[in-house]
Amino acid sequence: MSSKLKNLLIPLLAIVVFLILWEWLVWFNQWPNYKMASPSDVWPAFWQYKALFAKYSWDTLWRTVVGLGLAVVVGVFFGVVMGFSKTMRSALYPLLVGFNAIPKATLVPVIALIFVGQHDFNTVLIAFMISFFPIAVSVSIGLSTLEPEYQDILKALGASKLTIFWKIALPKTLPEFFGALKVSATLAFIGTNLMEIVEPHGRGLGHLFDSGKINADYPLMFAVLIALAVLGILLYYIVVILEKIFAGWAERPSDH
Amino acid sequence: MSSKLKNLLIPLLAIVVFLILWEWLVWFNQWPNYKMASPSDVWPAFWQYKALFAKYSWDTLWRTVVGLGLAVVVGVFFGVVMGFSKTMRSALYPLLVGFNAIPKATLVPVIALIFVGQHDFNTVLIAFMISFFPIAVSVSIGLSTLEPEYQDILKALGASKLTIFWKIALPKTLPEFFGALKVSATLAFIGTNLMEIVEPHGRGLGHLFDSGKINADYPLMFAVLIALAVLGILLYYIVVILEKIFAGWAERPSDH
Amino acid sequence: MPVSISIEGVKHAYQTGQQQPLPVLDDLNITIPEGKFTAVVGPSGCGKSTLTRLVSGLLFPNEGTVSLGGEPVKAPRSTVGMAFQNPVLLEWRSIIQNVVLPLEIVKSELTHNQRLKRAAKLLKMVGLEGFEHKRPSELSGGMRQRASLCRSLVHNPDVLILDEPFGALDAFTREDLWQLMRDIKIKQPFTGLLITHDLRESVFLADQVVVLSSRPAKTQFVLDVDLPEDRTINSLYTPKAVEMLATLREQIEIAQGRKEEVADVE
Amino acid sequence: MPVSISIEGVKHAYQTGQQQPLPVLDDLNITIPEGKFTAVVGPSGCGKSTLTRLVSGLLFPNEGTVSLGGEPVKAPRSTVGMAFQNPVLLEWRSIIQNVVLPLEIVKSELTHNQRLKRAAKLLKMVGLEGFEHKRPSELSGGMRQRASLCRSLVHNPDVLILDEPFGALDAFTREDLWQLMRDIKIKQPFTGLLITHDLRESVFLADQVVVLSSRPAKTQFVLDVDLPEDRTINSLYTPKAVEMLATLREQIEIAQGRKEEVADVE
Amino acid sequence: EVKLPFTLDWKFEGPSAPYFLAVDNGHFADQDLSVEISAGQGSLDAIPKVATGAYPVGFADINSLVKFLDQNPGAPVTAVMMIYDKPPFAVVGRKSQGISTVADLEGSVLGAPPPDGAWAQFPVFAKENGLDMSKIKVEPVGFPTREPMLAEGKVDSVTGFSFSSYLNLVRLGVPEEDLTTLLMADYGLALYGNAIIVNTDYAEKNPEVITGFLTAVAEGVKDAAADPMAGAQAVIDRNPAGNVELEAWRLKLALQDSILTDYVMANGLGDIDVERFEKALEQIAVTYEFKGEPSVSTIFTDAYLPASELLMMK
Ligand SMILES: Nc1ncnc2c1ncn2[C@@H]1O[C@H](COP(=O)(O)OP(=O)(O)OP(=O)(O)O)[C@@H](O)[C@H]1O
Ligand SMILES: Nc1ncnc2c1ncn2[C@@H]1O[C@H](COP(=O)(O)OP(=O)(O)OP(=O)(O)O)[C@@H](O)[C@H]1O
Ligand SMILES: [Mg+2]
Ligand SMILES: [Mg+2]
Repeated sequence: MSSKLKNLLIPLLAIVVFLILWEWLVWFNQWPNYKMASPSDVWPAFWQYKALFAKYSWDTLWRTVVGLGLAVVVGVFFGVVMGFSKTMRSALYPLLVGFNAIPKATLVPVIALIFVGQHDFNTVLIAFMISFFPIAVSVSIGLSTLEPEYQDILKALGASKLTIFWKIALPKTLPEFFGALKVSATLAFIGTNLMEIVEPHGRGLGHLFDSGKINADYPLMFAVLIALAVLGILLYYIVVILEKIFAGWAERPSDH
Repeated sequence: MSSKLKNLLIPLLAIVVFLILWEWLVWFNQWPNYKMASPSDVWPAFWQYKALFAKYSWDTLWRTVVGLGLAVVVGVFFGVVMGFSKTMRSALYPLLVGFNAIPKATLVPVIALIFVGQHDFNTVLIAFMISFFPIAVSVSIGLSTLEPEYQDILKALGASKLTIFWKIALPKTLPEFFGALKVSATLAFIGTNLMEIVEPHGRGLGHLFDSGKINADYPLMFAVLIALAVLGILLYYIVVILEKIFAGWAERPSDH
Repeated sequence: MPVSISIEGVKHAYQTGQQQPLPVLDDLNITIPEGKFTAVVGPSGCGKSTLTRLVSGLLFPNEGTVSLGGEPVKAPRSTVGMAFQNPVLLEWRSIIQNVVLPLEIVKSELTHNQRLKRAAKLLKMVGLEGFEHKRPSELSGGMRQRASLCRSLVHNPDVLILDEPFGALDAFTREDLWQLMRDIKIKQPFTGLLITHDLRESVFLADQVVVLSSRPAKTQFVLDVDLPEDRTINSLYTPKAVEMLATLREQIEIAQGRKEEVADVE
Repeated sequence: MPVSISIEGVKHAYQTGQQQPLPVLDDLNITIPEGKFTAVVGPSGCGKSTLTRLVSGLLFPNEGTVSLGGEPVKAPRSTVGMAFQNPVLLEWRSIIQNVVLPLEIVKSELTHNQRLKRAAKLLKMVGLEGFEHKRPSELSGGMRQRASLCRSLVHNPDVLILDEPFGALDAFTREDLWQLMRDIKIKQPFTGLLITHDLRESVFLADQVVVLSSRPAKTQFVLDVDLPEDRTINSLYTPKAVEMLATLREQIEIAQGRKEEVADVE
Repeated sequence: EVKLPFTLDWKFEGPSAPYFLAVDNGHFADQDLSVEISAGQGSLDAIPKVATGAYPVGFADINSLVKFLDQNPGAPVTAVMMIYDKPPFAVVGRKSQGISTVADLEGSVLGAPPPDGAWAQFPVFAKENGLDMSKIKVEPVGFPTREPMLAEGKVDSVTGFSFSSYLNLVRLGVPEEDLTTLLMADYGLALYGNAIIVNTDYAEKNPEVITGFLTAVAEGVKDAAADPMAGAQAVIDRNPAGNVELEAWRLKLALQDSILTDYVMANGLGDIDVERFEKALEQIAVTYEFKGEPSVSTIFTDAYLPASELLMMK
């Protein structure tokens, strides 16, 4: 009971402390809005456009989640392939790394040209492309460093590699997998917004950011950033809940 | 011997196959340069500007590496703090996730305005900000899921948490740490380029990309992207070598 | 259906890094007829666990052949049950779900409930009633070992390979389990290979005891245990058994090249 | 300098999740004078490993106190050496570097070379010469256990806690190590707590044997072993020792509430 | 009704009002067109979109088109209607920091984003006005920080689009009377600005569609000039977080500085003066090395322009 309350209170407290620090920083430096807006400026901007925030947040959120879902599927696939075969690992890793070192912002126009007008698809694609790599890496590491004693339990029964993956490797690496998922979730968000900002098509929080930019409405821009952060945190807690369900066993009792 | 040769040949082969596929894709679709340049177009562009490529690659590389170095230090710090203390974990995680869900591209102007004219510093800062999260996550997970049997070995001797971290937790999580480092390295690259493209100041591959854009020189733009990929791969192999040295033990014999 | 195990002219060496290969098994020959139980004893590090891996198909010998039921072992089979020396349990599964694991792999027409029932029954037999739904980390060392034993038995294997399955147990629990194994074997016959350091255990459970020499392991001595099938702990105190134990002890001493002490009944 | 260990009125129960707490130790009282060696025997799962964790300061009792040298244990101490039941070695270190680990933690004025030398000497004594630079995964189960024993000894601890340190070893290697422990103790005295299932081992090594009952563990019986300090394996065959073994066996039977069988010399 | 996707070079701002008005006031519908307008990410984004045929028509900087056609000879894209007779390329400075005339730029600090369109013309501007580039300290800045840097006084002037930079500065609290806008076209720059571009493959097949489109655009421009507030409102309808006054202002500036120039008022909207264009090409060559020989006819054609009375703005 008290521990559950604590779990809720601590993050809230941390956020409040952070907001106070931010407000203070802006106030102390006497920064104008266009340099950095303070939380007290941001709230009115948010309130004014609250309907838009709700609508666009949903746009951004669903496309992020779809992109992330795709990233999980493809990332796990690559991870499995690379985790089980050393050859595939040395073949694919450099390609994936090279691909990931390319800023996705520069790919946005290319994608937009190839799939003209399919805004939702393009957005999901970018969210996916930017976020699958951490998942692939973590799964491949989880598999390639899996202790042989664990594998042997099933191997001795003649189980296939796939079975070993499902029954042993995947559950064993779930904590790392979820860690990667947290990273990927934030990346997918960035991907969605990138598309919304760079290749505007009138939807999503990225678009609202752009509007703010056109009007030099700095508080609005900061409000969008905060909204993004909040959505990111929301998505994070969804991942945490999934993690509690599927990988709760891995949490070690910290101190007694 | 033959395995070493294989380790070298396989990635090369994979890259060649990839280039051929790319060339074929462009040729088959008859895509003009401004839609997608093919490798054969890219080479002349690269050759023409090879001096600039060398110079700018170095600019981009060193700033990326410095940013990454900073990310490692800060990421490990946060990871340790969150890995050892559940309270800190529930306090910091949401803040970090929120921060990471904000597209760094939108922060570039803010940073640029706060530290006016300090281009190198700004670039390094963005590279750092975009890349420290995966490291923090992986270290914190490594620590929080560390098997108690391992900790007990040193705990029973009255070793401090820090000692346990250095002697047990860090080495044990090195494979995951290096996995995160690979992800972070590519992210740091993106960060550097983001700064170079969004807040141009005439240096780095991002600037070269921009020049290509101004002159509608599409092969040059693609050449820059390839150069970024190559630098990314280079950085990746540096990480791999470090990994071989420090975490080679974790690699399990794949098949007999 | 139990099948015979035959190990013929098996040699094996471990190759690691740039070092010299470490020869472990040197021309080993063991035959276990269908439905019989063979115990292998030998000094620590001589290659007993290696032997179990060869029989289960997790490892292949450099030379010689290992066959099950006359067929050379090319890959692990689902009809083998194996309890490893280090009783690794999957941390993310409860005890009963660890035990049930082989039934998820092996084809079987049992329903989910039947599987759980079978696992629960085995757990009860080894004295783990009440711990079915605990996590492995909540068990003591000996309790884990017993859970691991249940896991090796749950799918009614034709061949059972046990690598020091009772090492972490006290004498009484151990003797209970010997009797349990004896009873199980009568109801569901299997061909057994038991690695042990306990000579009384080997004589109680096995039809044949193989003494290995120090590394690289060779067959030093083979003892046929001609005690009745339905042995009790008291059978171990019959003159015949006492004599067998003495012989084994002596042979082990010779195998290890130790100074001959007064041969005493353990 | 060896210090005394005293366990007074200790009660402990494990609390997991929403379940009922599982009482493990129930009013335990054991005193081990300075430089003496006490063996604890008891059925599997009764709470022996829990006891070692309490003494080493890795766990704190719900009730009662554990003191070392008169001082209550508040935290682990570097003057304690501990060999865990599950001999975990660090995979990324070679064997010798695993053994040397405690010397890296404990303050000591030994040079790097001296440390390695000491570790190598211990490894040689337990029969692991030539394996110093192997990885833990290249060792057999019994070899790991021996390496773990070396690790517990390398920093000359004042208090030595051994949780079934010889469980995976064959009888002869085991007896060698008993003698080794005896010799080490004479040269570098320590206060010892040994968990074991082997009654002969307890009588050979200990000055006092404590028999625990089934979970929750109570002290069932305490035996003072008045054999000479310089025991040999043959001491175990003296009538006195034989009688002690018989008493222990009988007491354990009672502790576990088993039907009384004919009390026999093991 | 013909579906005709149209891509802008930039986001939905006041100067895009004519196209939205053409939609809202039914001018496109009158031509039997259904036009969907998309925002863009700079001319270099809009041109390939049209060249690949993804969009049959677009709006982009003609100087970028010149370079694009030089790099990709034969690409099926050409300009058909000039909209910004005077390009909005400008230097905006602050009187309080000593910038009142062109000559004041010497010895001052100029903030310029390297990829900026206005900055790209600065060498020509300097040459035409005899400025010594070595006496101007150029500070590379990013787009997002350009105006704030000037507002904070970290630079004395910036290069930029007259309407964007000027307005942003006002929004940042710089008094209007403190601002000096030096429109490069008023100081010797012959360059043209943004034009409607088309995919030539499409245009050749559907000339009447293009002509109809251009007719409607001209109507839109007239509507915008007649009622800038309504124009701005049409933009805001598509850009919910926008500010009507601001966009109306931006639109007015664009109309006054770039679209409804003296030349346009006299000769009508949309066509070019070939002689001036040739001079413009020479000026482009100052900063850009042509691979081939640029020819006016591949870059601009008046073939699709509607009858000239439809283009008169009075
Ligand atoms: N971390 C834990 N959480 C919950 N219960 C535990 C935990 N550790 C041990 N137990 C329980 O406490 C009891 C005693 O465990 P302990 O490991 O002390 O037994 P033991 O005497 O060492 O047994 P063995 O001889 O089998 O090693 C067991 O019933 C076990 O299930
Ligand atoms: N994976 C491995 N790689 C290299 N050497 C190994 C490996 N596994 C075992 N060895 C070596 O092979 C020898 C025999 O090991 P094995 O585990 O078969 O012994 P064992 O008879 O089971 O011993 P114990 O009774 O101690 O368990 C040992 O010397 C060990 O060092
Ligand atoms: Mg073994
Ligand atoms: Mg125990």
